[in-house]
Amino acid sequence: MTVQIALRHRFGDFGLDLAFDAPPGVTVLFGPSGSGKTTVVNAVAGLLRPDQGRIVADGRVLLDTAARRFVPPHCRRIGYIFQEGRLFPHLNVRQNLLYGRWFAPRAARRESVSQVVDMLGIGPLLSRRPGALSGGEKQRVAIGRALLSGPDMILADEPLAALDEARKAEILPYFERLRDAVSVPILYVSHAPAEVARLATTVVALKAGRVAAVGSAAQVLGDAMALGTPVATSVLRARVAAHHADGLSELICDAGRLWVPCVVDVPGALINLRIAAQDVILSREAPQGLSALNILSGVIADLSPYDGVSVLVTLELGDARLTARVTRRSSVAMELAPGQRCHAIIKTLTVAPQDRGTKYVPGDGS
Amino acid sequence: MTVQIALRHRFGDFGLDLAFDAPPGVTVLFGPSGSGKTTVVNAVAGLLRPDQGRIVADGRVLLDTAARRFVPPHCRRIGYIFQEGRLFPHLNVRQNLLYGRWFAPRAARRESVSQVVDMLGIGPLLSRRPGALSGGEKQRVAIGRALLSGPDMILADEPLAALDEARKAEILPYFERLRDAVSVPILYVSHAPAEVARLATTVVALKAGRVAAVGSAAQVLGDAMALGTPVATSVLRARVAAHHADGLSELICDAGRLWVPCVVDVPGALINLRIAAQDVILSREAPQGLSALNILSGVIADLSPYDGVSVLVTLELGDARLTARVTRRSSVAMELAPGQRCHAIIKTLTVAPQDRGTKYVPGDGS
Amino acid sequence: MPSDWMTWLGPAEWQAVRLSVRVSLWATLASLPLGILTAYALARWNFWGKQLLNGFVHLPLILPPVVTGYLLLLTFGRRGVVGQALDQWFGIVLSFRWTGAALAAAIMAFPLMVRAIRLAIEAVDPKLEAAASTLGASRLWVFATITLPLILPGVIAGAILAFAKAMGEFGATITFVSNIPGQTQTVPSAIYALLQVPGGEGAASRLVIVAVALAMAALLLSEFVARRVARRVAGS
Amino acid sequence: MPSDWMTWLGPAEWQAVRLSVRVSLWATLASLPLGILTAYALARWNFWGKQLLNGFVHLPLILPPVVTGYLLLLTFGRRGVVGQALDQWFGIVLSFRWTGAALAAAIMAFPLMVRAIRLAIEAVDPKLEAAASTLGASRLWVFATITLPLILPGVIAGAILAFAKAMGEFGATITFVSNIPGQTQTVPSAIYALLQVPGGEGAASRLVIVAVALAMAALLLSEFVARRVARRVAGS
Amino acid sequence: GTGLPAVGDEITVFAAASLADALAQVAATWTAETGHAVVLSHAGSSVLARQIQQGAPADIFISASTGWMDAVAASGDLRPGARRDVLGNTLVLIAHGADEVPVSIDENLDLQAMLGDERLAMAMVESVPAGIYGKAALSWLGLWDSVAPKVAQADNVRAALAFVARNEAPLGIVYATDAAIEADVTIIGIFPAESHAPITYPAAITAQSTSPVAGAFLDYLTEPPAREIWAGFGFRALY
Ligand SMILES: Nc1ncnc2c1ncn2[C@@H]1O[C@H](COP(=O)(O)OP(=O)(O)OP(=O)(O)O)[C@@H](O)[C@H]1O
Ligand SMILES: Nc1ncnc2c1ncn2[C@@H]1O[C@H](COP(=O)(O)OP(=O)(O)OP(=O)(O)O)[C@@H](O)[C@H]1O
Ligand code: MOO
Ligand SMILES: [Mg+2]
Ligand SMILES: [Mg+2]
Repeated sequence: MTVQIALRHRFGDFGLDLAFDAPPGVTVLFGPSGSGKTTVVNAVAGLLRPDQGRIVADGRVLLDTAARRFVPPHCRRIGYIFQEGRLFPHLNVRQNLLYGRWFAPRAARRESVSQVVDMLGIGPLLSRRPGALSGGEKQRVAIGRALLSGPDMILADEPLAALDEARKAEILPYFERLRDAVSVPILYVSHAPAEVARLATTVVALKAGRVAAVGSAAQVLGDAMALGTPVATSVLRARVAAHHADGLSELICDAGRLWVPCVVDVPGALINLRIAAQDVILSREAPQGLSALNILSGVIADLSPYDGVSVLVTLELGDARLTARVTRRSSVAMELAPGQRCHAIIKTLTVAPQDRGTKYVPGDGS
Repeated sequence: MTVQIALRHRFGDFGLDLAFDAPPGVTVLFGPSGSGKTTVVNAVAGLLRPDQGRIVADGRVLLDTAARRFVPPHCRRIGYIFQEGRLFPHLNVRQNLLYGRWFAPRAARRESVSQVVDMLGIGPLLSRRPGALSGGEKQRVAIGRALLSGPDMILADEPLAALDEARKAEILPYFERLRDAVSVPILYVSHAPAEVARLATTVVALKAGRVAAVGSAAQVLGDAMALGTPVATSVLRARVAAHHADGLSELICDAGRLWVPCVVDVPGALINLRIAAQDVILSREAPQGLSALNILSGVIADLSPYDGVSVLVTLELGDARLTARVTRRSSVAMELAPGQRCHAIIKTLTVAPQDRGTKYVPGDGS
Repeated sequence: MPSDWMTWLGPAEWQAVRLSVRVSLWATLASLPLGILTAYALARWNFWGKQLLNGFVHLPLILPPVVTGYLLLLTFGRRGVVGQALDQWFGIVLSFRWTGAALAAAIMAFPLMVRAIRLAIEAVDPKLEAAASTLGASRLWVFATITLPLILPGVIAGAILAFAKAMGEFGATITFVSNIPGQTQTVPSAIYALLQVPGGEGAASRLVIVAVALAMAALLLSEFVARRVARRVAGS
Repeated sequence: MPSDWMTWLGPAEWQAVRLSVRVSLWATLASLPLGILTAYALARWNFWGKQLLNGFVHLPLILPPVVTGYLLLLTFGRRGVVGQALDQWFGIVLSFRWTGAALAAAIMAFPLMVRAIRLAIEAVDPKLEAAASTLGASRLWVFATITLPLILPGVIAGAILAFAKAMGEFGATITFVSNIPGQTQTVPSAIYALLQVPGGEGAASRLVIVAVALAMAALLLSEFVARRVARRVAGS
Repeated sequence: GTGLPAVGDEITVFAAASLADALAQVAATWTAETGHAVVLSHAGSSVLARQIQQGAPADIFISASTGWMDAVAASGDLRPGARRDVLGNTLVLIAHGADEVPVSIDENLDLQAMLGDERLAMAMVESVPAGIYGKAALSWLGLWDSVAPKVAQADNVRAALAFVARNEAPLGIVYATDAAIEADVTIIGIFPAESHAPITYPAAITAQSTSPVAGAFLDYLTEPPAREIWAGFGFRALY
């Protein structure tokens, strides 16, 4: 299911003017605070009627200001996880969780309540009221409420921001499963590059109400400047070759063989691997006897200053590109230059666990 | 200024029962969702009257249930950044920012409004009302409001959770400055290990309402199990030796010389370096020709399984300890064992920029 | 003791007390749905003539009760436009019946009820209602499951205000349905009658005490219920 | 036209209109601070006798107005306990003066005012008040800078309700301060007097129209102000 | 004042509401003759009586019932010797309609049958003077027990009259003065004077009055110009 979104809206000084397609899978809205992410999500949910706009989900016109068409929110069958929780204060946690279920057709009730409750760790809270919950607990209940409403599309506005790492690590695979197994399209707002790389089928980078970049996680996250964030990252696309007994999975990418901690996908699946530029070590000679299992060899395609201290070195590994960030001092000492062959050392565990993206639906637009 | 905190409080099933001292500097409350962090902060602010407790700040008894003493919140001179913003809806951003100033003695108005506004990037929002702000904008205004009230102590409950990386990177140094230059004691709730390592003078890890661990960032973050988070980290204490022209700073620690992107501290200062276990590569032989500048040599003190895939290897480097996380496969291939000498390779840029802790006040309790 | 207590008021006065309670209860309960609807419309909808409706609702508050009673007589009396229609089509007669007393009380209490409920509705965060709509609840369901429970303390406050007002209503009632013992003689009419004769203060004050006790009991009950509801919402 | 319009009511009736407006305005404004205080105490404090106070505030609503007026006469009349004291110590005479009419109107309107304001106070999130206190604001400052602005729509609603009620108040006023033209003859009393005489309905209905027009104007004004305040809070 | 030039003294008269328009005319002629202004305050007799007992600034009280005047006298709030009965009234049976057939009011009157299922409008029979007189008259005629369940009691005579005028009730018992003015009712019978206590309106000067002209006004109420006005409104002048 593809969602086509075109919006134009004005809030005082702030103007939103954008159009993009969200292909099946997870479309991450990425961008600095105040760039319009929540505004877009609200328009898709039907909570904001933009000045002008057209939103079509899988051929169904949800909004068309030109044709004066507007499908009210309760007919859109969405599960919206709000940036600020919005739990119903008069209902206890269980009633909050089940609220959307009353209205969902029986066929749409695919998630089991107990499974979602377990995943979110909110079992002991079921009979409490939202007023008696901690910030993170509220957010988890809000996630559960949206997931249990049996939605055709999920809108998640920074759902994990209030949660600790351990909890994030438990919930992220769930979104992956929704994306892959259940194939519910997801519009996901996030500031965290790790989440983006892991989940995103498509990334839409917003800046001041406009689309600054759109593409696969590989394309957008690699272009640090488009994001206005100081994180340079590469995304390699790899195919799962085999799972080994010691807990490692063997992946094949254009540049060669990679070992990562066990991924959940079946052999043959295509997955995304996010590798932060600062996690790559370069070596002129083939290194020996290191604990790092992943050593890829390639040719330096580009060398560009990144900040005062470091340079970005882009290696061509077959069709793929991998960016490394090294100090200027090393770059000089190693006499790095375009055209040179070079070895990239990537710690096996550096791509684990948050950054192993798992399979995404073939046929995406990127 | 040291704050002594001892609390006992019951909320239905949840019981808080803890005592710790927050020495001068930043005391980070760290722990999973629902572990009692906000409850502690509310008690210090005077918004919660615990069943039993005693809170003494710099000799001033703020609370003593045994002696029936309770200083009301408005006399405590605190700046509280709430987990959920709590902006005043009827006041515009400027009025919200200046609210605490009305009540602050003239001498306490040390922060300049324009400086805080600039740092938070909220200049264009000054005449708006909170209802017309995005989630991150609200949070930034909330931070500004607390800072501008000229407090004697800051309570910050996940102040940066809603912000993007770029914005976090701008605001964190400000908290450091408050800690170091202005020396306002700060009680800081955070889930993010990077923030913790960078800011913390002392870390108090909470678990189910009790103190699971307390100590310096080095001690607490190194002990992954105490935190119940899957992040194993070492913190090395190092002294700034020199700043070099290529933007690198030279640090001396027990284990040898380290190069990191320029730190702000003057030569001679002691700083914390947080190094994630998964960012350390081990090598039996001394590695050659790598882009990584930091190679420390030590003896394996301990080797323990971490999860199905990896083991934690603890190296003794003089008096310091550094933990590396390597795959079981590598550990077997390299025949790692306690007592063996080993080289640790740390990328220069891995400890930058978020994880370079800067100087902390001498004489802290750790 | 019980017989003492029973004979403290005469049978005619007990009858008035019973009737007052019945009239006030009916006046309150029967007008509550319309009160909620009106309050909701005034709080949340924009429509032509909204201020007209608002003004109309407030009329009984502004007019001297006698005038309201007289207008009721003109409209709902047996020869009145509405009164005739009600009689012919539904066989409902209001004039000189306790039902008419209830109508008068309901109309006099209506502005108080609507104001209270409206204030409560305006205090509900529309973001919660929006959240419910994204979860699939239609407008009506949102109202029934989110708005209504959240305004419950306001509704209770409004209802009790209306009940208290109905218990004290006199001018419009007596002008519309007169004072027929057992039919339309409510406590205030009885008190009024007693106060008209020299030396009637003693009997009147006994009735006053009973009326006050009843209304206070209702008030305390409503406070109690409203507080429980509010505590539930705040999260114990 | 203007003279037409002026002579549509006689001078005695104009006098009643002026007096009613003055009485209602004073009744509303003078009781507002006490109304806010009472509402705040009932909404936020816990003290012994709270339910007693609550009941007492509601009394004028429950009692037939004649009874309230009679009690006022007994208390604040020239021979009443309080009335005598006020006269001796402060030279304030309420009985049979417009000030007495204002007192009667204020007391009759008080429960409506308090209920409306109280509901508004209960809707203010105590977390905002707590936030203000951490910023150094004492209880009083929190009230003045946070609570009061947030309840302003409720205060306006309460005040206008009180004003409307004061404009329509009759029973207690005529019983307490009688019906003296130029002194205590408010519009409702004048209407009553007119309705007592055969053929007085014409003049009475003209007065009704003026009273309604005035109260409606106040109502519209208050709606407008309350909406502007509410919009400010929601964020334009 | 009421807009008239305040050349002389001003007196305040508390008077039963049913006297309102007649008394207004009497006061106006007196003012024209003497230059003294009159302030009239109309309410129910009971209300006025209590107010005078509480020190109301009235110079003269005109009550619709002797009972309330007695009560005020008993509490010492009247100037001794300054009381007289000024007016009398007649009690009549009225029916809705412009020209209904008169009936003779005696013990054979089948009031119950005339009412059928409908109501007889009266003022409150235990408390409001017109109602008290009416009940006494019906009792004297032996009709009370049969019609009692059908009586709709209004809080004053005017409201009872309105019920009949609106045809809410087909019949009613009111004063002749009220019935005379209402076009939609017909007087179909007059109750015999002996069937009830005499209907009198006593007037008196209050104890606290200091007005030098109160006595003059009290006298004026029974003088020819006033008597003419009273008669015009249907009252019986008593002196
Ligand atoms: N008013 C209350 N009534 C009952 N339980 C409460 C109340 N407030 C908090 N709790 C419970 O107390 C525990 C601690 O809450 P607290 O808000 O301190 O957690 P926290 O550490 O701040 O979590 P988070 O990171 O999710 O904000 C939670 O389990 C919460 O459910
Ligand atoms: N009701 C409103 N009136 C005026 N301006 C508004 C309104 N709502 C949002 N804005 C402005 O629109 C811009 C986009 O807001 P939006 O909430 O979409 O940002 P966002 O990308 O979600 O930011 P964040 O990450 O901080 O939540 C912001 O500058 C905000 O100030
Ligand atoms: O004027 Mo009266 O006191 O209603 O009979
Ligand atoms: Mg947002
Ligand atoms: Mg918290």
